[in-house]
Amino acid sequence: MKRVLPQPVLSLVLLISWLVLNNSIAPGSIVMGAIVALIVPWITHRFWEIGAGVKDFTALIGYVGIVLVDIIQANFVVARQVLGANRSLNSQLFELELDLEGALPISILAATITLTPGTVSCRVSPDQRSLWVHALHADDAQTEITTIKQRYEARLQRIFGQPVTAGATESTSRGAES
Amino acid sequence: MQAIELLAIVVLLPFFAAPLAAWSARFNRYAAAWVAGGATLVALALFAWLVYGHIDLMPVATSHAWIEAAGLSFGFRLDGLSMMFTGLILVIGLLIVIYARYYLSPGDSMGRFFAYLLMFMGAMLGVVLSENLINLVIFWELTSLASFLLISYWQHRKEARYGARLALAITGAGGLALLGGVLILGHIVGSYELTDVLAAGELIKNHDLYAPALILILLGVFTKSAQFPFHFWLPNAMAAPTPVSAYLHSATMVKAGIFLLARFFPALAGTDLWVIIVSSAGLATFLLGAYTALFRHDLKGLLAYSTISHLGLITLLFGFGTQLAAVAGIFHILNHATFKASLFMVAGIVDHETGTRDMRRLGGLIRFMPHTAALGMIAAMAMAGVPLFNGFLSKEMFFTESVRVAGSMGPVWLLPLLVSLGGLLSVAYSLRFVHDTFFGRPDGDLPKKPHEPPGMMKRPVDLLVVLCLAVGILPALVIGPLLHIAVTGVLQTEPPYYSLSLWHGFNIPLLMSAVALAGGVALYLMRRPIFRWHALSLAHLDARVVYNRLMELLMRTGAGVTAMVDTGRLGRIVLFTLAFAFGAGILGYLLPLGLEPVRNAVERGATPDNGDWVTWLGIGLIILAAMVTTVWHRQRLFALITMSVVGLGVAMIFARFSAPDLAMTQLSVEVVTMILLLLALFYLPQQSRKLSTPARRWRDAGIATAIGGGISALTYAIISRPFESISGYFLDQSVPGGGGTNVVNVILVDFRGYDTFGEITVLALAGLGIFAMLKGLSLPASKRDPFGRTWTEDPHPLMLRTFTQILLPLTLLFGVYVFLRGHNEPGGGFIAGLIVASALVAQYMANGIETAERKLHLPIHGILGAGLLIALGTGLASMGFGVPFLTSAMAHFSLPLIGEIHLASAIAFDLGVFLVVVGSTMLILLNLGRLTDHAVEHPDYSAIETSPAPRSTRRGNDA
Amino acid sequence: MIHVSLGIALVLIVIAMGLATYRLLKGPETADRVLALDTMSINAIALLIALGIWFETSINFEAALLIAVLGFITTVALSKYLIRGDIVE
Amino acid sequence: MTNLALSLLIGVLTGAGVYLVLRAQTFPVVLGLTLMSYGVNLFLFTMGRLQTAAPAVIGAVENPTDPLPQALVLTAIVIAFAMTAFVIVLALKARAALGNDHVDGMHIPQADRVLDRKEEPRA
Amino acid sequence: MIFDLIVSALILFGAAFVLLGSLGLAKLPSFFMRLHGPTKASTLGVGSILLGSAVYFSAQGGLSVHEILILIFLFLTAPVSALLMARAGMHRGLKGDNPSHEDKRD
Amino acid sequence: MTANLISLLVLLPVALAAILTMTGQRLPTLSRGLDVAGVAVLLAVSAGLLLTGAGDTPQVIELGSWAAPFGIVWVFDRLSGLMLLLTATVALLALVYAIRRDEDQAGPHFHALFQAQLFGLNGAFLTGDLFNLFVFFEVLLLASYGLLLHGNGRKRTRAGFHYVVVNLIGSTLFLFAVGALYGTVGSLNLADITLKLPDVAPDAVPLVTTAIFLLFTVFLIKGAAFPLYLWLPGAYAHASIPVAALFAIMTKVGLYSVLRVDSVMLSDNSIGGLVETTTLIAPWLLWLGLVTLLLAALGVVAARFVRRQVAYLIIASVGTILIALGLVTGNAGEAAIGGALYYWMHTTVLSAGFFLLAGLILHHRPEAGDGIESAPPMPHAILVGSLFFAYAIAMAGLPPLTGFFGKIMILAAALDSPLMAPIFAVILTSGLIMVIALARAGSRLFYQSQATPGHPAHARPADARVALPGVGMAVLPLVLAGAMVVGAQPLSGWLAGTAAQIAASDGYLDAVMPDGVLDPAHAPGKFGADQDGGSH
Ligand code: NA
Ligand code: NA
Repeated sequence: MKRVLPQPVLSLVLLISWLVLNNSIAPGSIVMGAIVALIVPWITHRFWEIGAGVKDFTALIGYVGIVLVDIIQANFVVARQVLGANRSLNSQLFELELDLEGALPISILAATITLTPGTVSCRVSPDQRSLWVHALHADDAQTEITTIKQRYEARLQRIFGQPVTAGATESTSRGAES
Repeated sequence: MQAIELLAIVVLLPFFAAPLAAWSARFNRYAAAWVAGGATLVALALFAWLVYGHIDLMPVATSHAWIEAAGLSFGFRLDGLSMMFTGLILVIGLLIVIYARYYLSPGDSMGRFFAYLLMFMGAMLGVVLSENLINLVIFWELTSLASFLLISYWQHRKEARYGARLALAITGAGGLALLGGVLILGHIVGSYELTDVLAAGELIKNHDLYAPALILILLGVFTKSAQFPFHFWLPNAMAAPTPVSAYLHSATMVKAGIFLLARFFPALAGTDLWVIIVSSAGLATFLLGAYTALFRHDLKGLLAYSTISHLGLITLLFGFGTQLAAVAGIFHILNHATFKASLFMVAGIVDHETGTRDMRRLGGLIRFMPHTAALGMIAAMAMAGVPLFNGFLSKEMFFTESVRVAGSMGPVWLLPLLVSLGGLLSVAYSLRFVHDTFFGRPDGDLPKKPHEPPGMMKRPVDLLVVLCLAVGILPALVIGPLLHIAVTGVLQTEPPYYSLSLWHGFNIPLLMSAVALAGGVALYLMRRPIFRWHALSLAHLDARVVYNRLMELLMRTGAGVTAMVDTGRLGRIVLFTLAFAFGAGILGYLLPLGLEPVRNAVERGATPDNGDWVTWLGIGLIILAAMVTTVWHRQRLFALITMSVVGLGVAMIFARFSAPDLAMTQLSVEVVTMILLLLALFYLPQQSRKLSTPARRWRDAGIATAIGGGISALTYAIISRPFESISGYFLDQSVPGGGGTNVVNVILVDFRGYDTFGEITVLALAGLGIFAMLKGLSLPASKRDPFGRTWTEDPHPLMLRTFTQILLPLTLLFGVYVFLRGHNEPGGGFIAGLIVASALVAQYMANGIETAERKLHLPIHGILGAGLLIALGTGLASMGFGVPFLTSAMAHFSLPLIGEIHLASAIAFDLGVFLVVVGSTMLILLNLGRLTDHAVEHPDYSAIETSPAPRSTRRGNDA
Repeated sequence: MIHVSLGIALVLIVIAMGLATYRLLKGPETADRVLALDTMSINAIALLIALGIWFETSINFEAALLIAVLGFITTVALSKYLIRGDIVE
Repeated sequence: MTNLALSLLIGVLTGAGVYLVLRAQTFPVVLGLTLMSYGVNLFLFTMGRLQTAAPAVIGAVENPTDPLPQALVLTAIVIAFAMTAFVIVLALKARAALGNDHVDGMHIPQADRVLDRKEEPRA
Repeated sequence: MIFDLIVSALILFGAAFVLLGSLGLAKLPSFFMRLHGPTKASTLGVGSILLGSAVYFSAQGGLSVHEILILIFLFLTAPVSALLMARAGMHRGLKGDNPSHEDKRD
Repeated sequence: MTANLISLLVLLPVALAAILTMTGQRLPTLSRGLDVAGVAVLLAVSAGLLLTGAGDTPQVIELGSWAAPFGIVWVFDRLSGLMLLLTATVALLALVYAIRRDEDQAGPHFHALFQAQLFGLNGAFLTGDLFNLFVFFEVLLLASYGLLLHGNGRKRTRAGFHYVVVNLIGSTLFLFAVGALYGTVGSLNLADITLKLPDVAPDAVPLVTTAIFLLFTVFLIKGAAFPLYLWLPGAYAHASIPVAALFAIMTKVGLYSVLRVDSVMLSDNSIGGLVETTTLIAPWLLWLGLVTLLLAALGVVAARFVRRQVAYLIIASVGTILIALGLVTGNAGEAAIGGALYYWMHTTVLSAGFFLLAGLILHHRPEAGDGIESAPPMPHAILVGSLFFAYAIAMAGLPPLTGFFGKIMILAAALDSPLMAPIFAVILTSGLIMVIALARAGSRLFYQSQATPGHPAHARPADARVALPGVGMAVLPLVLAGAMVVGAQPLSGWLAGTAAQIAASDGYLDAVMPDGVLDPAHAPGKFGADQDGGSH
């Protein structure tokens, strides 16, 4: 089974992608999509080293929802900042200690940071212990760090079944949103 | 076969014998001589038999077409003239072979010598026996080549090399002129056969092209026969071994020019032009040669100039243009051949036995070699024109003729006077030859102790000297019949009456002879002051100086012009190429103008414009990006980025104007190109230096503007015209004939699949070529970035690694999608190939080459080869059905669930395309990427080749 | 209505293109230029899609998708060059 | 107007390519060749005349554009890519062999004459 | 009609954000600040236009969802691109703060 | 059968190239064998086709079964057959030499590139389509780039870069030219364009002529006419020897294209009824030929080493051929083409051989290489010197070898030309200059044994026991030249027939476009418009 279908989830994603790409759920498309969904992982699975490791799917869905909302919100914030007087922006680069572990979780966190509020992740330290973040406007770096850790890192720890450390002190916010 | 066709054998025999001689010398030192002698003897016998059989039929000719288009035939002719010359060549040749057998020293290669000599003999026979004019020129040039080899026989001697090249240059030039002349002559007559040419004398002489033909032919004659001002090669040719000098440079080759005068006498002679050119050249040569001969200290030098003088004499005779003069000329040819060959051989014996030919060192040899001395004296008296020797007779005829024609050439006394002066000089140098060598006081320290040579070395001379005497005493009996036949051959009619008797009574010619003899003796007796005067004045005049200057000029011109044009610089090459193309384009445009009013493309405006301001702005943006790339190209990375904008813009234009396939191709090629250039840039300076001057940059900008403007104009003129093409067919046939709705793709894989096949070969070849180039290449890599900072040593960014893992399968899926739909929708093998390749390359960028290699392990060469073979195989499969290469087939299937499936074999072809694209792109990029393995770190590389200003590390130096 | 809004949208996108071009030329950092190029390719996607609606054709959809994929790869390559020089180590 | 603009663009691309090809270092020359190929590809493309929203896909539109130049350009693009790849690697090779990236390798006549005979591998 | 409205809104919204991203790119005073515009606003803007397109073509008849794929691609790649460019900026030694403030201090 | 054999001439090399790509690295002996066998087959097939008269009427193969002008066609006639034969001949010489001297081992993929080169060449010679000609120019060029750079060397690399850049510019020009022709005439097929030229609208006439002039510029770049030949001396002189020898055919591709396009498209045609085409290009060719020949002769003088001298001799032959192709008046044109073809055969085979000989000199004179200077004597100096002498004679156009005969045929054809005087002057003078230069070179190389420090003259006897691998390939061309001289009558007759075939373009047009210009709407589809797309 492992040989024929090394990555079942990926295969499923690919099949769906195929159908989306073809705008079609005709039998022909499904057959073709299935073939492709079987063959492609067979070529690419050796590259797959991140592992899946998602433990809490409901948390994942919730996370996606939050992020989507944040993205839209953040964009309006950024819009105001861009259109406004840029001189007043207090822009800064700061380092964020990571409690999260693993390539995929860290990457997702970094991506989230970039897509949401006025922050961009700039560099994951080689030891994967810290993340450099740039904020377009932040009065105080520590506040930003806390927000990120509580809002995203903690959730990601939960999704990937890691001991939650970041948001432990701020149980209120967790409660408010779940 | 008719017997006369055997004439060709006479000519070819020496040529066949030549390699045999060279080869035989490996076994026995003298075998080559035997071969040469044997071949000559056989040729002589054969020729004698032929003459015997055809004596009453002459002239007879035989001819086989060789290159009809050029009028060339392999044809030979037997008449009096050719008979006389053939006899001369073979008889003297035989004697020379015998003589040379003894002459050459143990260090000399016999094989080469006789091989060359035989080649020369054959060439000479070819010249005199040719019926076809071009055939004649072929052999004529061969005599020059053989002579080159013979003169340079002692190649370690500088003067031999010089003499050989000099002779080749002069006689070669003459030969080419002769070729030109002969071609024109044949053109006038309408035939290159001598029979026709000789019969067309009047036609030729009245033709417009007579003068150029005559001048070109005479150039050949004068160079070969060492006529002034081309005489100077002959003395230098004396660097050859003496047998060669005797044979080529007195008896035969130099007579080839004279032969030609005789040969063309009926066709060309008699006009004013002929008389003026030929006789003045002859007279000048006659006098100059005689004068110079007197002052040569080298025996062979003296003989060489004497030969020049006598050749001048004969030329002068032919120059008179009268039939009797021609008779005298022919007679003197025979006489000169006998006495001059004898004298050369005598000089050779002296050289051979004493080790020197310098008359200032020689003397009194009569005591050591009386026999040789006697031979020398007899031959010298013949040369001086002493009665009872053959030279006297022809000289008397010469004097007679000069008196006869004197009236028509300047004052009546002038020609006889000059002619007598020449005679006088020849008496003086003949006397010097004999006296300085055999009489007087012997110089004490000759290199060798002189004695008589081996007998066989003298036999040939004996024979010739006897002939000199026999002809001199009993001319009518000994030479009369031969001369008659020869003269008939020259004139091509029965000759006029002439007398061969010794005594014609007291007359002006006799007086001239007496004056010449007495004056010559007197001159020799008072030689010392004259020699001193000569040494101070004219001795420094040397025609070689002119030649050397000319050669130097040629070398300098050659080197100069070549260096001027071919500088080996790319800028020059490109400039010439572009300028030529521009000129050609403009010329092409201007040529038809004036033939028809050309409507101005701008006025047309009839074509509906389908643009909008978005497009115009987009185009403006691309123009801007292109300009920026150009202007700021020295910041290489920046230029790369702006060029990427250009690429993106071009893709957008394709998309905008209904070319989705092109847009996709352009996009994917763009990114692959960018990666490629980045990979390369790592090993190159990050900035270009400012190497050209402002003037040069303005010039280049001007050229660029002109060419760009031209292209713009051309484009606009074309696309604002209405137009009809063959494309309707493709639209009609795409579905029924090609089985696909995406016409572009159907064209690519079916209608013009063969183009595509060539194109993937190009791609594969690029991969192979790059692979080959990169093999073993090591390059200093820059340790610093464009701003002088050292690159980071960070590992591969985590986020990149993670996300490319997710993107890879998606991108591959997209590639498959693009490939599969290609035949019906925009897409296809190319684009899919490039997409897949770039997705894979992204893995390499994200994970590093080592990791990626380990994981992917692509058999790239295999993919490439398989792709080519699949494409080829698809095409070949059709040939199995008896239809041409690449004929596509289609099939319809109806499968349950899936429904209609329409397959065209062209899809298999497209698969080949896909694989080749993937294979070669990966091959190129990965091999370039792997370069780092071999990279030699060059710590100061940036510092050397880029000039980052110190402040530029701060900010903004790349703008 | 769609045509009106599309027209406005096209204007906006074209202005966006122009602003990206400005940054591309202005720099001052090479990183700025890379960013500008990246932005341009995103804008190009917007342009293609918008034009696709305008002309009622999805023929250029694949081209837009391709820009998304390849624009990313271009940015990766350029950034990696700025960071490490050797983009395929 | 569009025709004119495109003609201008093609001319600019070609001219820019020409200017760069005349530079003295390998990299700009390669850039120039690439720009020239953009120019000529567009030229070839426009030879089929310009049509909007008329892709040569059967059944998509009434009057499809001329597909042949597109096929030609596609071939030309790929060939130009192959050539660019080759020439840039060659530029690297030249840089390795000659020690600099000048198109003439800094051309020193005396050195060249020595090179003429010294560089050949002996059999 | 309702589709027209949705499509128009999506397109206008998207185009506005596309412009906004580029405006940020052009206007903001330092590299790190400029990074924010395109990576967020432009991505969102394109996403909105893509949705508009999906709605439009679906309304024309036949489901059109393949635009989603571009969207996914963009959202997957934009953060990576941003990180890499930021990394390049850090390597270059660029400051994360607002240079306008320096002017004030000077 | 004939069609399959013709197809084989193109497809065998590419199949072998693909196979050799895979075998080349691991199985060197097999690769050599395959390569040689492939070339031998090409030689045999092309010779066989010509001998059996396959090209006496042009044979047309419609690739993909699409008729001209819609599909691409191969046209095999005497001219293309002759080119294929010459290609195979030169290839065999070069290949055997390379193998004998192990030069194929100097870098990877020699044999694959070699076959690819033949694929490109044969494809270019056979095609009847201008864009396809472009594609095959690219194929043969890329293969030639690979071959040119085969092995290493600083000057080779530099020359290679120049060669590549110039050819890329040439390729760009080619596309401009073909594009402009398509944009005005609306076709790519040579015959179709020919038939459509008279109907070009008057206002398009200057555009068409511009396109034609650009097209010929491209051909002349490849053909190496003045002032476009500057890429050649460096490239040829610095390529490895067998590659330089193979390149003897390269300039001929350009000249072939000139001849083919000129004779089909521009003979007795008119553009839009306004421009007479016969004299549109030819007179320029004549003048270019004259200048090229003269400058090349001076280049022969200036050359400091033998390979460069041979390169200039090749340019000189280009000049000579161009002069011949420029003679279009009356019957002279046909005679000139006949002469040009004879000269063409001569110069292709002999310049290849001369390069091989230069290789022997280069590799066996450790002190001087092929520099035209004195050095201690080389082994087999007499043999090599004699060969040099023979090549010099042949290339300078002296009898009794082929150069002379080709030249007199051309000169004879020029007799009717109003430009007879300059033609004669240039051809004869340049011949003389080349004789002088070659005599000087030969004299220095072989006669002037030099004492160098540590090497007194003749200290190293010209050892005849040293092996001289590959010498046979330097002898063979001379043997062929001899055969061409002895067999000049039948050969020149055949070439006259070929010239007549070339001059009578109707035969070509009829073969490619039997029905004349087709209306696309009524053109037959594949297999008689098989609307259902059934399989076969
Ligand atoms: Na003396
Ligand atoms: Na020597």
